[in-house]
Amino acid sequence: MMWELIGIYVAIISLIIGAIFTMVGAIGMLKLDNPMSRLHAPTKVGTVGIGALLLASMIHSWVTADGSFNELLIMAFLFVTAPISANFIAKVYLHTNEDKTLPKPPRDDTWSTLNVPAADRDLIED
Amino acid sequence: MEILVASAIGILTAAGIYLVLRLRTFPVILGISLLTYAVNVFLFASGRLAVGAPPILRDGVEVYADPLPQALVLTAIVISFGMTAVVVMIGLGAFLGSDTDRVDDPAEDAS
Amino acid sequence: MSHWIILPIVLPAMLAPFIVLAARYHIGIQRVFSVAGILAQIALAIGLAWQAADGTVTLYQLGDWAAPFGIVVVADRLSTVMILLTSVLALFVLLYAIGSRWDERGRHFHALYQFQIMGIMGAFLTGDLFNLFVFFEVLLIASYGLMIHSGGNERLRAGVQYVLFNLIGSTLFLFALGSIYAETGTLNMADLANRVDLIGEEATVGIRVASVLLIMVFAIKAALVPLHFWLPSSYAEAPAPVAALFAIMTKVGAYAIIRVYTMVFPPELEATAGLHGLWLLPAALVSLALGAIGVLAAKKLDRLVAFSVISSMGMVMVSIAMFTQASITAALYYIVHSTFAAAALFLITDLARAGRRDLALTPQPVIAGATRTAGLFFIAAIAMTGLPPLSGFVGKLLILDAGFATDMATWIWAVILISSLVSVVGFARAGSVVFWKAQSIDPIDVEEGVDMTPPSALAYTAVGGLVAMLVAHTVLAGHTSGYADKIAAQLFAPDAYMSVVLDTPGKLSDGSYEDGEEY
Amino acid sequence: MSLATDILNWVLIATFIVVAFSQIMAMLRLVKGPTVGDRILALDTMVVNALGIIVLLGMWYGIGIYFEVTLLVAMLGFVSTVAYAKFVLRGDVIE
Amino acid sequence: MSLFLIVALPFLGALLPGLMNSAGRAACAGVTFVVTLAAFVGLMTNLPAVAAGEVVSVGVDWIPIVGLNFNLMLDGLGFFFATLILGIGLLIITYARHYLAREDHMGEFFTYLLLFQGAMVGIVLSDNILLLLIFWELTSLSSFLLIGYWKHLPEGRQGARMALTVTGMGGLALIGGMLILGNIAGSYDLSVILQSKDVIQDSPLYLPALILILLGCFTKSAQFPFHFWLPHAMAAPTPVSAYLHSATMVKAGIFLMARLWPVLSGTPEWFVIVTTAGLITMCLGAVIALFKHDLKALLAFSTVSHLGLITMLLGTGTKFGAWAAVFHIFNHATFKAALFMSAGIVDHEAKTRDIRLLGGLRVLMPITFVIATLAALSMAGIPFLNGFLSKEMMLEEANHTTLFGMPWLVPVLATFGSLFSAAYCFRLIGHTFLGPVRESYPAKPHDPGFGLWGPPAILVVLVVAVGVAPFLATPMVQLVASAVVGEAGAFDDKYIKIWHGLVPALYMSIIAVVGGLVVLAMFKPLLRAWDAAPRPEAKTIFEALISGVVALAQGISHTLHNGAFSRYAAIAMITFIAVGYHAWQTGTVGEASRVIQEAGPVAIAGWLLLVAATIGLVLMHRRRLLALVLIGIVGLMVSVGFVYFSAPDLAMTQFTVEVVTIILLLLALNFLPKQTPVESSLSRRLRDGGVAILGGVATLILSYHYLIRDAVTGPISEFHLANSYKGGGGTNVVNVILVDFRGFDTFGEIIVLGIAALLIYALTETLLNGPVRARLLNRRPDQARAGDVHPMMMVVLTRVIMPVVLMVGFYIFLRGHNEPGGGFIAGLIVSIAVVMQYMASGFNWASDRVRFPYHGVIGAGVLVAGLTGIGSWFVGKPFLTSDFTYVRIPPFQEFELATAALFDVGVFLAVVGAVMLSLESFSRLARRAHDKDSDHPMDIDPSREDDAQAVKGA
Amino acid sequence: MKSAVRWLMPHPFLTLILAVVWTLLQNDISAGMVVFGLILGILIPWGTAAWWPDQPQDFRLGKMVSYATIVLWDILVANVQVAWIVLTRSNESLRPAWVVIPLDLREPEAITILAGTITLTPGTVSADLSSEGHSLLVHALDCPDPDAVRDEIKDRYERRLKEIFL
Ligand code: NA
Ligand code: NA
Repeated sequence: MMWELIGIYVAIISLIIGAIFTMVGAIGMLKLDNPMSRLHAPTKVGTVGIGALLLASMIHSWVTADGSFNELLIMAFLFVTAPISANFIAKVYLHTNEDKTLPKPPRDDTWSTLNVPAADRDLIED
Repeated sequence: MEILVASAIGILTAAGIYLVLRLRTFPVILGISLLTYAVNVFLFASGRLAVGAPPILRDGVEVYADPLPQALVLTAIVISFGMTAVVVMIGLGAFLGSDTDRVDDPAEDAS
Repeated sequence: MSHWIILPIVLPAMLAPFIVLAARYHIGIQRVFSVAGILAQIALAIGLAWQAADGTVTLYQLGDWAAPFGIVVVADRLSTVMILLTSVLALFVLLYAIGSRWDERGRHFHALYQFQIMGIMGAFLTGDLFNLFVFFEVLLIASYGLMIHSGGNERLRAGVQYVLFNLIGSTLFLFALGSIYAETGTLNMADLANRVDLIGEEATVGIRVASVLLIMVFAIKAALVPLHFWLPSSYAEAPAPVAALFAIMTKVGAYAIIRVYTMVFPPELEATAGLHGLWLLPAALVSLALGAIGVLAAKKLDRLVAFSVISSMGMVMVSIAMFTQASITAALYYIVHSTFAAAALFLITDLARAGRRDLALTPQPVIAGATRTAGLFFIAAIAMTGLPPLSGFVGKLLILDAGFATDMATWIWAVILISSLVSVVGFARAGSVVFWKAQSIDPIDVEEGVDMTPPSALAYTAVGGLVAMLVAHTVLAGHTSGYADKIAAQLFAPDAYMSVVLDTPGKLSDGSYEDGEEY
Repeated sequence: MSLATDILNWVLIATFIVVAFSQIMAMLRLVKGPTVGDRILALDTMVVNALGIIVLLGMWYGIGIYFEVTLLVAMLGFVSTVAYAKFVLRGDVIE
Repeated sequence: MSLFLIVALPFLGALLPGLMNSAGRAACAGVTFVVTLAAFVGLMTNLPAVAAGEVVSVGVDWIPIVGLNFNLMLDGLGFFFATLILGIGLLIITYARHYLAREDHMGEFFTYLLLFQGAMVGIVLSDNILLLLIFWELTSLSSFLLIGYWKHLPEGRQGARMALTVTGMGGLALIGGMLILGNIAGSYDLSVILQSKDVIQDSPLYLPALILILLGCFTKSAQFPFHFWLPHAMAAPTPVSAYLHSATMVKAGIFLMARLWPVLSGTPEWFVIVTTAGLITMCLGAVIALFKHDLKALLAFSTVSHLGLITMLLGTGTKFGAWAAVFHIFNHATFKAALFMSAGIVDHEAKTRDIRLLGGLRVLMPITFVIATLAALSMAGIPFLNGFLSKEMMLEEANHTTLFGMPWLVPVLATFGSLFSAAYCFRLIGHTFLGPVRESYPAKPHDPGFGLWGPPAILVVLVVAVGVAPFLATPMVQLVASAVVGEAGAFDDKYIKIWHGLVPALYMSIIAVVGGLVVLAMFKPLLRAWDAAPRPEAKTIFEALISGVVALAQGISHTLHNGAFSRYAAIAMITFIAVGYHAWQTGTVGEASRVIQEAGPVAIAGWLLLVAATIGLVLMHRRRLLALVLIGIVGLMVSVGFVYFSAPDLAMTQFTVEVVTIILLLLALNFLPKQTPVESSLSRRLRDGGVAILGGVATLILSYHYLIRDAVTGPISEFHLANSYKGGGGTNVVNVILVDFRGFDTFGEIIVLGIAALLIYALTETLLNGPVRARLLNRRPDQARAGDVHPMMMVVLTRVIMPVVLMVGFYIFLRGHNEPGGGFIAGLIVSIAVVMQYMASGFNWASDRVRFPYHGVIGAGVLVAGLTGIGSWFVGKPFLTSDFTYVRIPPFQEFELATAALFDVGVFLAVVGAVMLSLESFSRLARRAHDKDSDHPMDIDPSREDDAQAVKGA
Repeated sequence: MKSAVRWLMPHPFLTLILAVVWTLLQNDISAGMVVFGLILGILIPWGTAAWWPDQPQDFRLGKMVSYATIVLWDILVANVQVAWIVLTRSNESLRPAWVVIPLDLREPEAITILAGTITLTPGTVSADLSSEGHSLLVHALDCPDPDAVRDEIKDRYERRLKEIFL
């Protein structure tokens, strides 16, 4: 009984955390004015937000039913894929926007995304 | 709730019809996709709406959503997937051959 | 347990993947299997038709589930005749495809062909509306593949329209099925027929809308004006053997209307009274007329034939729309006739292509064998336009006779007779340009790149076979029309069919399964 | 216990509303853009939020069987994000 | 000989000349002659019976349900016509053998001729009017072939088409008329119909039937206003003209009027229509004939005129009229066939038929001159020739006929017609044969061999014989006329004689002959007046009419079928809505029977998102990538909706399908324009919007209607819920329905998928082997592509994730029977795992490592599913019957083994194969467009440098 | 023997992961399930080995665990920081910047983990690799001093990863 009660309250707290972070992600995405900056908010905050919801769900299932670890798997999945998604979106940004502030790589010629194949060079719009 | 679903069907249908009446293959295919959504939801709704009652049998549970329309919609989704793939491919083939993705056939009058 | 009924569906369904798996690179082996499969189909169809001839309705419960809970296929006079028609047509068309080497001009012709047959057979045999949808989709998607077989810009462009239009049709089918299930809670046709009787007169809109949505789905298949627009280009652009096989596809629509609107929504059903009278017959008459006008207006031979298909479907639909036993008899007779006639014409059109730049109705040089082709064209055109002595004329007589007693008799007669005349003029103009006027052209003027090889003997044999079917359908018209009458009689007394479908016990209904755990 | 359950229900409803609201905000970003990257990002976020909604539904109805759906959404959302991005980067998604 | 055989002989014989063309001209003609002779002799064997007044009849049922039976009968009328057809046929065959040129395809000609002959014999022997119709139309068809026999001549083709069009039209009218007639009489058998005069004439349908039947007769027999086709049919070879247009085809209409005379005639309608048409035709034909310069054209219009005469006689409705008509039919057949053949001889020898170029042939072609002159004088109505006899009778009948209340009208017109008839006959003789011999004939004419002049000579012998000794014809006329009027021996046979005394008819005859001479004397000024007079040229009118109709048809057809799919679709949508609305608005709306459920905030938010995405999609659909993103949202929201409404299986399917579809669309969009241009006008968009809103409102109302009401009785799914576990062994009812209750649907569904993949593959192959290939090779991307094709992070992640996803797929598959999932979803998941690998390391690199050909996977899937179904046959159960059991193998828990799972394996394989084959095909298009592929799974890999250095160091 | 094991289990670590995933999926730790998971864990890597051709990198599991713990902690802290930034700071006051991290790591797996770590932790996102893979481009949300960020990343994460991947 005691554990169940604790479980419920932990779930409630997790839900609240999850809700806050989900919200923060959304606000960040709307509010920030730089596309690269906007990328920060959802990929990280969102992940943790939903992670917290999953945690709440897991705890809740232990309290009310047989319980499951399934949510852990989903959480792991989100954590592993989030950086790749972010990486791809960043690449899209680099490819479609000319960012004057972009530094040069110290040892190599250019950044890999900007390394447009020779055949396509004349297609780059100025 | 019912009006939400019904209006969603209506709006999907309207949007689908509008896009189907466009002149290029791509929007027409998008329109067909929207119509497919609309009709899938319609067919699904023919089993009426039930919330929180998936038709997975559980001890002590008496009320379930109607499973039959779900099975029918599942079949319909799969079939329309195949159809979409096919029409995309044929449309692409037509575009590659003639360099235009118009749906209407301009040469008809001459034939 | 006799499994013969399911074989017309299962056999091609197994043969096609086998061809894909085992004979993908060997056209010769593909041909052997394909022809063997169709021959087996004919044998099966003859057996089934024989079995059904005395009025026996045979039921097959897929998965051993009783109707309406599982899917059933049902063999009665109508469905067995339709599969026999399909398989005979399929044989000649297949022989033509081989003889003309159309099958080599792209990949997977034979597999798609078998799948196409499977879809058509399924549509004729199934007793379940949703399963009918599935088979419609099977036959449609196979037809897409066959239609664009061997590619080409015009063909692909026509293919896009064909597919898109049919996608709209499939969507409508699902709307109709959703409406039917929502209103009645069932999908089995026989069960549906029972349940629509329960609908009181105070709440009929649901079933009325469902009924018209469904008939429009079938009307699209049957190329009823104004839902026929998919047909001219796709049939004209399809490879000839494919267009010839498609001759049966429009009949699937006609079949479905006959089946559903004699059993489920018969004319005397009160809930759906007055639904089709207003527009179905007029639409059919317009189809007939518009098809004939298209024949007269066509500037290419293949389009001309395509419009003649619309016209002939108009005839079929006029006859069906009267919904009397005599008119359904006439429709059935005409369905058989117009299937062979249209198929023959499409193939002959392809024969006429030999040595020509295109099929435009302009004089172009003719090559050896053109006289034979011209003769075949003349015969097929006679059949198609309903001139004596071939089956088209007999069918027309039957339809006119059936129309004599109706309110619309004047319209029916006038449109049928005038449309016939217009078609005759159209065919005469086309034939005299393509086959006669061409003889005034010097063969030396042949352009580069035009294939001068005369069609093969096998191709001619295939066409000859179809023409022979037309002749047989004429000479044996007493028997064929008499059997059509028996089919119609069975259709207008559907209780026997329904009781076979619904009263045959299946799994769980005979206590063969122990009670399991409760859920 | 019943108090805790009540609170849980209230918090659940509040979380539903918050996540739904986040979805709408993401949708706004999607429509606004302005860059392609923003739109893909918004779509990615919406998929993840949808996953959240499904998790919440599972809690609300006490049914564990939405797990498969959630798992699928997590996997496929990622794949579609990559597909859109690859399209913008290369034109060809599979090359 | 049996009547069947008489009719069948020409048809069966028709095969012979066509097949033995190479045997030579003589053989072709010979066999045709023998066949005809056999039929003729066969016919004659029936003479005794017919002469005795019997009606010979035979019959066999053909199509009983419509009353079309193969019943033949032979009475006097039929015998008379059959004799004409076969007898003159024999002469024509002989003549044609010598007439046709060496290069003409003789076999073909005689085949058509025999077909025609058979059809004519069929008409006159039919005892069933539907059967008669068949033969009737056959004469149109076979004459179409005969008239168009010289295919290289435009006049031949046009004439054939005109004849077919006009007689075809009449034939169709006749079908209508005959069907009405049969329906009134209750039978299509002539023997019954001929007994039903009162029923028929009292029927309200009498007039329509009469008009339709007369249309058939008038078109066939070239009665005004359908007379114009006949002269154009003269483009046919002369034997054809002589046969068709003197003795046979044009007489078919006359025959039918005579045949139905007992039941149709005698009413005012019949009298007015038939007599008027006959009179006008007679006069008009005669006048036109006079001014024709082409011998055959002159004869053609004279035929028109004489057919008018016969029609007029039948129209009077009196027995005497019928009698005169019969006699004139015979007489006309003899002299007209002789004249046509003579004209053919002239043409054959002088190489022209233009009267203006001829003259003086009396000296050069004395035999022909005699034959033609006798025949022409007979036609002119000169005594001692048979034409005189029947013309006298006609004039006599005219004197007793009052039309439109004017007793003088018919006699005056009859005399007028006879006058011009005499005139053109005299012109024919005078301008062709008399006068001085010319130097300027296109060829030097002389009399031909017996083969050509023999046949007309035989006919002229008849002309003279009957003319001199009329009693020779009396029994025949007696017999035939009795058959026409349906009463035996009702005639005063004394009337067929040369001298009747000074009756008005004689004066009229004299006026005609003298007037004819006068007219010929004034021919030159008359011709000038004729040429100056404006008159409608029938051919021009007909052609203008036809081309007008064709233009109208093209206008209609091409405007309607203009290739605009968008309009086709709009018409279809409007039709659906309109018909649906009609069904709704004529029905009754019942009470709502369900409780409406509350919508929570989540539902409303979901609805908002769905609607926003949908509307956004419509507004922004021109930006195609954005549209794809938005449709992704729509799909996502629909999936979430499925979860919300208790359909996890659906949600999973929808979601996975969505992803695969988007990847497919992205693959395609790679080649397509990235923007959709603005092309339709505002009004067009408003129209489309209107249609769309109507459709939307319709589906909204319809779905809401169903949602708030229950079905009429419990849905069949109650059974599925109750028996899913008991009978199907699974707790996921949706899955049990898919693999068991309705496994047959699923079987069809995987076949659809398999076909889709095969199609896509086949089309890719076709494209890559066709002209598109070069295009693809030279294709340039529409924007610069980013570097780093196969990013390291993605590759590394995929190495771990793909196996995990595969495992998840396996898991979903296994659980599908009891929890959400199943073969289909598992198949999609596995496909997506492989796609991830493709996206990470590229198509070539990844597919080189795939071990199974996808074709095989599809085929195997369908086969496994099918064989699972077939497996149940071996336990005596229907296709796809499932069975299941629970087994326990340590250390595993008890688990279920179900045949349905094996079926699901088939589903799984088919899905994987289909999805992968499709994606592969799409990718292959792009692959051709690319230059090179990497040997490495990722583009950037610093560790490779180490390896390279290590290699270098070693 | 070792080569036989290698052949059977080309990627033992992957096998382990799969077994764990299977257990998590099944929601049930019975002997049968673990055995079944192991069977799958062997079969699947074996079936997919063609797509992971490189010899797997040896690494120190213990150090990996401690690395993961640090990262998890950083994620928690970082998220609060980012949330704070998002909620309280105005766009004008933010100083986003690019940070270039020269890489000492060579192994793709190691670089990927580093990049992932950077994305999951405070206000940074790994955006791109340099064209030869010798540097990592990182975007920082609010970064007055890019060099400091670079040094911290190199010190806190890359150094540890170098110890994990020998
Ligand atoms: Na993500
Ligand atoms: Na399925």
